[in-house]
Amino acid sequence: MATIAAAPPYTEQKVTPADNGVWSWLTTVDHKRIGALYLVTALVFFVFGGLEAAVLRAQLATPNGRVVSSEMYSQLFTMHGTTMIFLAVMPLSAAFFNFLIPLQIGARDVAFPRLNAFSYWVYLLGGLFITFPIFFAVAPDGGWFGYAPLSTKAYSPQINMDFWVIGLQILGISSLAAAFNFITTIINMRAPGMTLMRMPIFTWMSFVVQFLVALAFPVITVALVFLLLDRFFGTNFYTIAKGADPLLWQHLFWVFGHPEVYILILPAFGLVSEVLPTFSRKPLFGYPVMVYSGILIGFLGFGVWAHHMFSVGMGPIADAVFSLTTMLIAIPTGVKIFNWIATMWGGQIQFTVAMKYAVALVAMFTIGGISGVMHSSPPADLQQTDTYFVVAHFHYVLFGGSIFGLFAGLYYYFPKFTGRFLSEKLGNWHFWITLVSMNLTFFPMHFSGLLGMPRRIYQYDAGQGLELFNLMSTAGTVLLMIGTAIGLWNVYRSWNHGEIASSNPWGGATLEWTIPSPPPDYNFAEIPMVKSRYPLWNMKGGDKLVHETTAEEERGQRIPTAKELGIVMPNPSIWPLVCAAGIIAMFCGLLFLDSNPLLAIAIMTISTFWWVGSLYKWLLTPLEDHH
Amino acid sequence: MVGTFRPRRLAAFALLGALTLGLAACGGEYPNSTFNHNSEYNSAIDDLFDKLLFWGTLVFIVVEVALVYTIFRFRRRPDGRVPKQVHGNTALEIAWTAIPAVILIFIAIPTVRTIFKTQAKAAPDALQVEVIGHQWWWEFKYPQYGFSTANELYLPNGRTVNFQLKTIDVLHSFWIPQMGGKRDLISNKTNYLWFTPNKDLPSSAWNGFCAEFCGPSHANMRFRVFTVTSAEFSQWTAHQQQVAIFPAAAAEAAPSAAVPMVMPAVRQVSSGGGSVPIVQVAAVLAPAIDSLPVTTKAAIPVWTFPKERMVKEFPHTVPTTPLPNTVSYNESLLAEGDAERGRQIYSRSSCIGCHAIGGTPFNMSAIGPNLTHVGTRHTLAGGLYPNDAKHLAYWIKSAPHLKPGSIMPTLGKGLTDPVRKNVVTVGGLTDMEIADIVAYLQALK
Amino acid sequence: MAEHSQVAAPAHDEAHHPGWSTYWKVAVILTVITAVEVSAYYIPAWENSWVYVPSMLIMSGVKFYIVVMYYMHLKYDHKLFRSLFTGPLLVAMITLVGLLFLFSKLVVRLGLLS
Amino acid sequence: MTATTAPTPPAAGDGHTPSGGHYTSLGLDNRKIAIWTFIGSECMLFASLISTYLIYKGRSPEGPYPHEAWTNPTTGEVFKPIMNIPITSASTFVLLASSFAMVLALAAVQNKHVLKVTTGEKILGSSKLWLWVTCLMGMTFLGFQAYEFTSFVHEGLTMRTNLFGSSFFTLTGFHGAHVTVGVLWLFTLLAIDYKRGLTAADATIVDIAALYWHFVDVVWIAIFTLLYLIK
Ligand code: HEA
Ligand code: HEA
Ligand code: CUA
Ligand SMILES: [Cu+2]
Repeated sequence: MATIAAAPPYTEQKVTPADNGVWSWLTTVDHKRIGALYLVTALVFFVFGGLEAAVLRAQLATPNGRVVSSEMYSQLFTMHGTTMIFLAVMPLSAAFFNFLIPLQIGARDVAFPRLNAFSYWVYLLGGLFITFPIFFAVAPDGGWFGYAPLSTKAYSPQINMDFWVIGLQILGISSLAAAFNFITTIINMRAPGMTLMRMPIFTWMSFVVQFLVALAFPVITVALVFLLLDRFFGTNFYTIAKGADPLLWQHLFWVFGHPEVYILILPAFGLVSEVLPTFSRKPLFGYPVMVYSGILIGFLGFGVWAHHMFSVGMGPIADAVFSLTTMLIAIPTGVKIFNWIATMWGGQIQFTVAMKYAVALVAMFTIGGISGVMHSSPPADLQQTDTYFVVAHFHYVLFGGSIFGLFAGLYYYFPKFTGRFLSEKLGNWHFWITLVSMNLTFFPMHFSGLLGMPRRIYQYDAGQGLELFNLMSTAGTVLLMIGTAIGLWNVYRSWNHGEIASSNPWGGATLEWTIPSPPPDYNFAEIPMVKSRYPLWNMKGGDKLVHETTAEEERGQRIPTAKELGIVMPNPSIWPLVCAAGIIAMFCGLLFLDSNPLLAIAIMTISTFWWVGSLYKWLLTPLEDHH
Repeated sequence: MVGTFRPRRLAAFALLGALTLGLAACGGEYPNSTFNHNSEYNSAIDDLFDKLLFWGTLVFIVVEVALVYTIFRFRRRPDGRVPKQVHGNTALEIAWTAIPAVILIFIAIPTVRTIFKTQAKAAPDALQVEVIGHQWWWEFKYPQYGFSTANELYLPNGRTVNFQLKTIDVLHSFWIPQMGGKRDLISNKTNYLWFTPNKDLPSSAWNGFCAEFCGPSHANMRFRVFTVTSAEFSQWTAHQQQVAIFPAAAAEAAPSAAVPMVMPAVRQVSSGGGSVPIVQVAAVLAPAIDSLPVTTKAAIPVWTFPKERMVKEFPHTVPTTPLPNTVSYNESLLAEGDAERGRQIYSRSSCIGCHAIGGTPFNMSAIGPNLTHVGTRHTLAGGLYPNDAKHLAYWIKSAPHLKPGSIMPTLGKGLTDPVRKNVVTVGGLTDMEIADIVAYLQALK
Repeated sequence: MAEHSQVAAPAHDEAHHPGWSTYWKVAVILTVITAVEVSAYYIPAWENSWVYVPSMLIMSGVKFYIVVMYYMHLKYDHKLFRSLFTGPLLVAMITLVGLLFLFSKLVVRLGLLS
Repeated sequence: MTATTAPTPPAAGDGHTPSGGHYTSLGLDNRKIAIWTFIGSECMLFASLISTYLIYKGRSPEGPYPHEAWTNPTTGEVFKPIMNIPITSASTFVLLASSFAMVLALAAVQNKHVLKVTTGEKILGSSKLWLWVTCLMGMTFLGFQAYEFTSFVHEGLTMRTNLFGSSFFTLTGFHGAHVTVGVLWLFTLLAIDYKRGLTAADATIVDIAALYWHFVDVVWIAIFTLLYLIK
């Protein structure tokens, strides 16, 4: 038992967090609270994107559907894609980055707590900015990758695409700021003894993702700046009449776009790699290989972008090269899949909902991955691209991959987030309904695609042999709504009424399980000394692997406050929010540039002073009181 | 976990149901399937796809079986002993790095082969077809025969056809699922695509689609493909080459009053949603004018793919899109439509600003489809509707209502154009005038 | 990178920086190279020969290297910073070259090189 | 292998130290790691901008062009080559020199505690002086750029004229914007220096500004060669 870090003395009961007023949330710089904000906001946007999808499916349920107009349909699928990717999945991952990374590396907060808050506020305001237009039927309508020249003023003179260009620009700021923050945090804030090769695998995958963000987002920023200048200032980057090359946009977008898809999946991979070992009672199989394959996937991810462009006529050589690099990625990903199975092999598998979602990811992502490899073969892809086969592919990897992984993480870490369990009973309904209906929704899309259904069509004719598949997909969506609704109800209900959880309810092995649930604002009363990859596990054999704490044994003792422990915590600050608001205001000014230049310039100058001013205020106030 | 029992049981049934449904679905009739070997191009693709499918299925089975076996075999037993703490196994990990690599080689080699095979230069004697994408219809030019048609493509079986793909506005993608893979139409660039409809095909009809999102009517940018015997093909081309067989076609010149009306029509087009920069219009104007050799009425008999065969053997190529209830047209007038009157109305209407009719004075613009033989086509509006009097009438009365975002403006007097948001007054057409124009266009064989 | 995390934490990270003695030399070298570059632009014999482009690229590459190594004291700083810079720089370079190939811009350059 | 040292507090008085235990794994300053990550990300930004310029180079159907004269076929108007090498060479020298001043400024701050005797040492040791010099040179560079832009506009090249115009003004404009930010940053440091005097403890904040400044310089080295000198 000696080597097992039994529940340390200070983990022994909960005191309700001191200040919970609205102001405390607006000014918070606590990574755990910011994580919670990310989680809730992203779930709301997920529902929103899902409802948009539900309308899409309603329209496609029957041939020549008449639920929405063609214009509205374009806005719906554009916003569905944009919302799900930039406002739902990325921020859901961010919720886990924020909440988990400092806990897993044994730190008291991220490197730049206020920058962290800033990222969130920019995301929230940017998300609202890009979402509101749909209520006035002026939402972006050029598809989530807004191909030029359709997205230029010549062919989209209305305001719709302005919201998209500006909105993505804003969201980029948030992601980049977060990336610099987390890279610094992971490099420099690890507890003593937490060598890189002792870092929990989720932190590792997040680490890779932050580099992908830092390197991929500048490229789309540039592409968007060009489009923005074209639309507002009459430059010619995508002006066909001036000899522009529309492929410039496509290349720049996908140089960002493909790393982006790994930005979406790697955090989910990381979470699953945490869940599987805990519930199999075995360490992750081949930890080093899991790390290296993650890095490799990230690196290769920058060399495959043109596989989204096999149909544009790049010529046989380029097609061949990008085809091969794309296929290569199957290898490191495969290693992950097999290592996960090997992790479970010979274990003592306990099927909690979290575990079920993790296992389901392995099963479902493989399907999406294999259809991906089918895409990677250009001649075959020429029959698949821009059909529902692609839609099937990316929903298997995105829903069956990213979303399943994030749900696994949610069920696994919810007790740590809130100190309460999610209901396993509701969770099982949530899981099984989602699993079934997800397949019912997306599997038929393989057929409809290969049987000749292009994507992004608001109506298809009868008698084309597509009725049944589309009906199945729509039926599946209805079930998905019910399933997801159950899941969300579970989250809502359990947040305050769930069963009380102890500091280490699942018998996890890593640092976050050594501290109370929910953790005190300072996380660790004393910075732990890390001696192994699984500090809480006794893997030298013996009758007990880990000391699973229970709520009972932790009842009745109190947790010291930061003051008592003499720990200085950063002061709350409103400036990140003020600064973020100023930046959004500045961008809003652009919208009026055509209709009312003077007003636009006025707004932009004022808000520039606004945010620069608050930035100075923020930087010149010390983070914490001196001692 | 009692709570889990019911949902799991339910799920099992549901999954089974879904699967059987899926299988059942595979029995049906699929007119746009990508799996048929109707051209050497699609044979190459499909052979490749079969390989992908084989290896993919293999991987799928291996992974899923391994996974399912593991989770059942190693369920937590009541006597929860601590399992053996294994950290990894180099040999194994090398194995499952290497095996996928090998599989990928089996995929990569035929892939690269097929890439270079299908993207080689087309045979020099190939039939040349210039495909020009417009929002939202297809212009097909046969440079070797010197005529231009729209939305209906005729190909001789057994002869290689080489498509030169261009667009005058946004990106589109040219796709005939039954014939092979798609190729995008890229602004400021010409793309190529070639294949050979199988020699032994009976002359038949297929569907084609636009596969790159190109605006509100992307879904409606379809076309028809007729692969016919070379004899039929030469009949068709011979007829298409001559100007429309219409009494007194070449006769009186268009009243010059019409000309100023043309320009507003064109300007109108160049602004607003999904429009064509005038520069590019000019670019395509030139060929359209002189490309039609004016043969006098040594009437070569009309030949088109027989309508009844479409209806009987290829029903899926007959569009069934319902008419919107937002426009109404007094269909009883259609019976009284008079072609000659129609021709006169046409000649002073803004139609001539966008459409060309070979052998008539108003044979200029190529903003809209060439109407020389419009009477012989089976579909209209990018293959969205059958080309009969009724649909034609509705179309002329208000194209944008039938085809969202349509660049062809509303012409029905008093209607509001949904794209340009203006009420049609001057130059607007009454139902009767429309009936006449319909009669005229129908007569253009 | 694993070994970096072994480093015990000193009070602050000021690895010794080069001083005036190196700085002025660097400044001179940079000025000279730039002078050469500009003059090369005006020497037709050079400007028209195939050497021109490669020589220009090499010279600016050297300048780039010197500034980063000495002025940005990457040479004297923690190894971590080197990887933080060179890694992304590498990706950026590869992407740039890849794009130039895809837009068939590089065939020209290669022609000049050979 | 575990870290043997107890957590140690970093240099006091900076607004951004890791909160809580003040332990850092590498004993490096967070802000310095952050600025290097930022610079890495900037590499990608300028790589995309430069690629675009090179991709569009020589693609404009109508001029004016950077290195060749162009006659407008319709108007017969003649446009001379746009690039003005002498002026730009001058501004390039200025920017390089500013980097030199910047390192001296940093050195000055780092050696605040060292006592200076000779005037030479006093001059070299004056952080205010060298910060000022850097600032002024940066502003001179911006002045050159402003002149360049206006003269180009007079010669008939705006960012609306053609592909060359769009990509040129955007790329160099982006760089100019970076220089402007740098100048503001330096002024902020000067303000601090005048307010409470920069001490050796502030070395890091100056170092960070310096790193940014040098990076902007490095980017210009690439731009100068690729845009101006290579035809
Ligand atoms: C989470 C996001 C995600 C992930 C992880 C992936 C993963 C992959 N994707 Fe996917 N992809 C998308 C999201 C994603 N994709 C999206 C959103 C689009 C559409 C964008 C749009 O057009 O809107 C897209 C489109 C897309 C295309 C373009 C299709 C087209 O438009 O024509 C291609 C083409 O190559 C492709 C390939 C791949 C490949 C090879 C992988 C690989 O990484 C998969 C690797 C995994 C496996 C292969 C399974 C496990 C491996 C084994 C079990 C080992 C053995 C396997 C073999 C030997 C085959 N994807
Ligand atoms: C992570 C990303 C993600 C996720 C999770 C999803 C989820 C879903 N997507 Fe998504 N989809 C994309 C990313 C994603 N999609 C992208 C990138 C595109 C391309 C866009 C483009 O072409 O530009 C796309 C396109 C796309 C299309 C193609 C549109 C077209 O080409 O015409 C379709 C069509 O069926 C579709 C359907 C769905 C469905 C049914 C879901 C379901 O899984 C949604 C399930 C969730 C819900 C249903 C929400 C739950 C709702 C509630 C809880 C409300 C409860 C209230 C009540 C019950 C009343 N998506
Ligand atoms: Cu044309 Cu889609
Ligand atoms: Cu991709």
